[in-house]
Amino acid sequence: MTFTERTTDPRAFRHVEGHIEADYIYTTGLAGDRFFRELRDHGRILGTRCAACGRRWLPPKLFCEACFHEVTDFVEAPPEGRVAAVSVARVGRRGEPLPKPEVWALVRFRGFEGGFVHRLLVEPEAARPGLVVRAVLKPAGSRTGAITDIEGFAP
Amino acid sequence: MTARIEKWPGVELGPKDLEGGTVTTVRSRPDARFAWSAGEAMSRFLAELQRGRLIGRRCDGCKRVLFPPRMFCEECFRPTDAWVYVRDTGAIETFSVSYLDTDARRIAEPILVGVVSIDGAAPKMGIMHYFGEMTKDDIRIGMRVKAVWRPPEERTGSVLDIRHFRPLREGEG
Amino acid sequence: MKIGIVGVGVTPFRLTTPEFSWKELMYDAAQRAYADAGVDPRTDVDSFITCAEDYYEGFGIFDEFTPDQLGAALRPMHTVGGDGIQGLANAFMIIQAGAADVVAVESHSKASDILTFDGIVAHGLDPIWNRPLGGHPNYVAGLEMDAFLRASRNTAKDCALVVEKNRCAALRNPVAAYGSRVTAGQVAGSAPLWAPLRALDVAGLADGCVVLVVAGERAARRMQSEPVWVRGIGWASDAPALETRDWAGAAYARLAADMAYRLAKVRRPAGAFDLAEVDDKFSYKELQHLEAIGLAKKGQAGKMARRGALGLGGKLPTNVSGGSLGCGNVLDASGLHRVSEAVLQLRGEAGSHQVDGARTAIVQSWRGLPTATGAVAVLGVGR
Amino acid sequence: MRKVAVVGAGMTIFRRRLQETGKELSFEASRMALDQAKMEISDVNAVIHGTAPDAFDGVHMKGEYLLDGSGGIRKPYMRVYTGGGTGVFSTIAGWWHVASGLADIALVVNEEKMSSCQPHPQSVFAHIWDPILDRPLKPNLVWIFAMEMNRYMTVHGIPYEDIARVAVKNKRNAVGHPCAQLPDANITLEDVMNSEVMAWPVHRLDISPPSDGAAAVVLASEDVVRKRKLRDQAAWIKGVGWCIDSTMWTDRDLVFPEYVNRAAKMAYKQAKIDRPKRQIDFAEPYDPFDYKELHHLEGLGLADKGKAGLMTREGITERDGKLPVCPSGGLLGVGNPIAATMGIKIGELYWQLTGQAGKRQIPHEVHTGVAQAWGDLMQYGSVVVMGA
Repeated sequence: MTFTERTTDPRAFRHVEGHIEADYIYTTGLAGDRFFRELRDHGRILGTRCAACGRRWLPPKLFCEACFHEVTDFVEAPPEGRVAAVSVARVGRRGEPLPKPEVWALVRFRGFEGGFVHRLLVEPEAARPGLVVRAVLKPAGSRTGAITDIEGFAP
Repeated sequence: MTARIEKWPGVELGPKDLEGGTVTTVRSRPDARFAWSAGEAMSRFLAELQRGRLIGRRCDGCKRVLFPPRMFCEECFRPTDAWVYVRDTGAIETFSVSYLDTDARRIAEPILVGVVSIDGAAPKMGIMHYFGEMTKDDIRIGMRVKAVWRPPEERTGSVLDIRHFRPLREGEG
Repeated sequence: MKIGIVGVGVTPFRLTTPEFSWKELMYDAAQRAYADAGVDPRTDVDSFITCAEDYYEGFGIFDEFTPDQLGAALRPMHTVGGDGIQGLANAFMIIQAGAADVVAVESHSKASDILTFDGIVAHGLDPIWNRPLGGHPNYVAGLEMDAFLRASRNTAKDCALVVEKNRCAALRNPVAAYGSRVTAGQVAGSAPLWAPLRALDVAGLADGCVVLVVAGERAARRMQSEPVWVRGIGWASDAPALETRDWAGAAYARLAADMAYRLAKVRRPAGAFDLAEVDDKFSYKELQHLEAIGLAKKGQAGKMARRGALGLGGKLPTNVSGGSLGCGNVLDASGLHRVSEAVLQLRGEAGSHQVDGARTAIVQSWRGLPTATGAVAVLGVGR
Repeated sequence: MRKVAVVGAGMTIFRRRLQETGKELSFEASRMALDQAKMEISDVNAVIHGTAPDAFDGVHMKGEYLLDGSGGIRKPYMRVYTGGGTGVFSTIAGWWHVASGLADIALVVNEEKMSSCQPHPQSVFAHIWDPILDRPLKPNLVWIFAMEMNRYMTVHGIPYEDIARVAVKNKRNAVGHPCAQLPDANITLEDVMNSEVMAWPVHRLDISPPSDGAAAVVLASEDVVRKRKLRDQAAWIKGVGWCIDSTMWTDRDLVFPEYVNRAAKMAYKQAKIDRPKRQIDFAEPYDPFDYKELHHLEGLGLADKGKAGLMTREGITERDGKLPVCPSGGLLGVGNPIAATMGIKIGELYWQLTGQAGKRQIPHEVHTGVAQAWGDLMQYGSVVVMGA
């Protein structure tokens, strides 16, 4: 026994409930803002290119992950990417069973480091690495400048 | 060297920029809920509050009555020895007259709040609480005060079972 | 200077611990560790470290609530936002730098205080690029498992064997919360919640606390006849961005091991250790980590599991403690817990899961989703 | 124990709202510090990150989240966290990375993005309290500082104007700081004293503002300083100290910061300082509130108990005084992005000691400075002594 006295009546133990509550507004940052405006207004997907080492990054970054220099050149991503890994989720955010399984994928783009982790808009049985996919965007008027402007990737 | 730096990094935004969509933003709210186990010491403390009493733990190592109670003494690093009731009177150790509520909003009628050193506990030991039945002009450090309890049926086992501390009246304590 | 572990304190891991506040749980482990080392924290310990995260605890600033129950009031103490082995690394450096002789390192999980664990993990995803998409955060592990199995040619069946091995091993460990005679078949038949990841591939949460007392060579020899030496320690992080990290190879584990091996002068890790405790918060992680830290050749970890090489009496007993799958996921205390298990093994005090004659051990940790951070400690007894 | 020097520093501007993400702010400060030290990220052996509540930026495990912007990818990366004490503490952790021999060059990066938190960063402070003893009372953060200030003023009989003078001095000092959020060349004692009462005795202008920002320093071993010919731009870490007091803040006398005193003694011992009042030439104590500068000067042993206000009144702590205090402009003048205040504590020591402080340069020669930060529930002290 840890202490000199111990309660053994389980009804005696109390707990108090609480939460860490706050609302957040995240700026998308200098690189993100350019990306999301372009996505929202022109339906284009931009990456960045590091002038120091030549690497291209998706999503775009203000800094090069490899050589840690500032990156200011934006370049358009190719229209087609390739699925590198998939997972089929049968439960949602809070562990609730989903009526229809959700397919997640890591999508890579030729010539770019990174890519996107996003929804794959195929039936679970058809989900497999190697699929060549394109981004499916929300219609021009309804885009808000967020990653959810991309509905997912489809063959 | 730094004198030669012409532009220090950082792009300032105004209050409207976050709200008004001049820059792209993302909103979210965490789902972060908890139920902290009160454990041995605090379960008893809360139960006693519900009964209208304050309780501490005695440490025979340093001869202090620890309040609020804990099962171990942080000074001696040993298990404490016995439960000891302390009084519901004490002295104001310090206080503030607050014109701000929890969300930093301004309020007209100030909240009197501070720390009460509880009689029967080791010197300086006490709790934070509200003060009532006094004005911002009466309140002072060292003032003797007494707990005003909610009626038993309203108590839940919480520090709020005490409404506030009021000035000790003549002949009390 | 050599750095030795001279005290170990571990509370039994349980799914819930309503009889303890987090402070009381920490006190329980701390008094065990100080008794084991024969020290009074108020006079004999120079510095204190806790490894904790605000959102796991439910606080704005959890550092406030750490000193009293460790004997650290009015003493040098700090929080590491990292895994327990990263805390141990700080102790290692503080002693090496000459700022302390004896350091206590603590980490705990009061996971049962958390009502919305998945919500908190989701709150760790990038708020701009990942979090808005929703989804249960374990899809990240599902994707990684898929990437790892494809790249390494290990199989989901191998992962199921890991679960069977670790949960059965846990039956011999009195600390463990998830000991069970679960079979690989049951694992393979459990719900494919984030396929290829299945329900039983995921380590369940547990409450528990671990405290270690660490000392410089001279103090260590004074306190223990046979201190367990920290011969090497390393820690590393891969990219936090899901998009750019190494999905197949657990680069963080490889880099952390490289650092620890360099310090410990280990040139050929395969064969250098009598036992291994590696992170298995998800079943595939055990295989991925064994390959990343050079204890299995690429693509061979599954074969080792199939051949029984990873069990007690095998070529490389791995997670004979039961691991996280068998003992429970104690969050950032996981790495520190496994160090404590290795210490007991090297002291010959591991009871019915003792690895005979163990003299050297390696412990590897991962911080869990959504991180790509881990650490490695190389431990040994003797000269 | 190896000698450790600061060889470069960088920081962003401090503002109520910045557009950069926390990662980007970390990058901007880190890149600047590396450029100053004439280094690339490949030269760095370890990265140490300091950032305070996760609930400000609004990311669980935000040390992990910020690590790419801090140059931590594929490196040993360590986040340390001591509440507001992190502003100076992360440099202490950086010191032991190098002093232990595990790293030759370490990058220390601190960041805070408080503007993410809505409606006000204050909301986060609702969660720093004990859930049983304090939270039901719905305390406001300013309350406890008001309580501490009241105890300090009342016990020592310090007039409020002696405290308010600190705010005037620091906001005026901040005029010379390129990153300052609230510099004010014309502020008067009356302005501070007549500003609205928030939680008596704390007035609006007694408080530093919430800010976004980041700061970084590069630490190097003596060998590196020699080999890379960095001696002219090196300031040496002479002593480090840290201390935490009991969680039970309602059981302590708030009149004196014993934890700061213990941390200072630890740092002074290492720096071989036995008479700090004579041996320390200038100080950057933590000043999120004006009374805290005085409180901390006493904790640091640079003023007698209850007498720091008098020193301010006599002008001793002005930039051209005998003991310049917060020549940077402090948190009151430059801003308070909690952990990122490293830029005006450690950063200021570095720039002053290497003669790079520009308009803020202390007019007389200084050899030894002390920086200090404070955090948690009026409970944490971290102290670094640096020398030229």
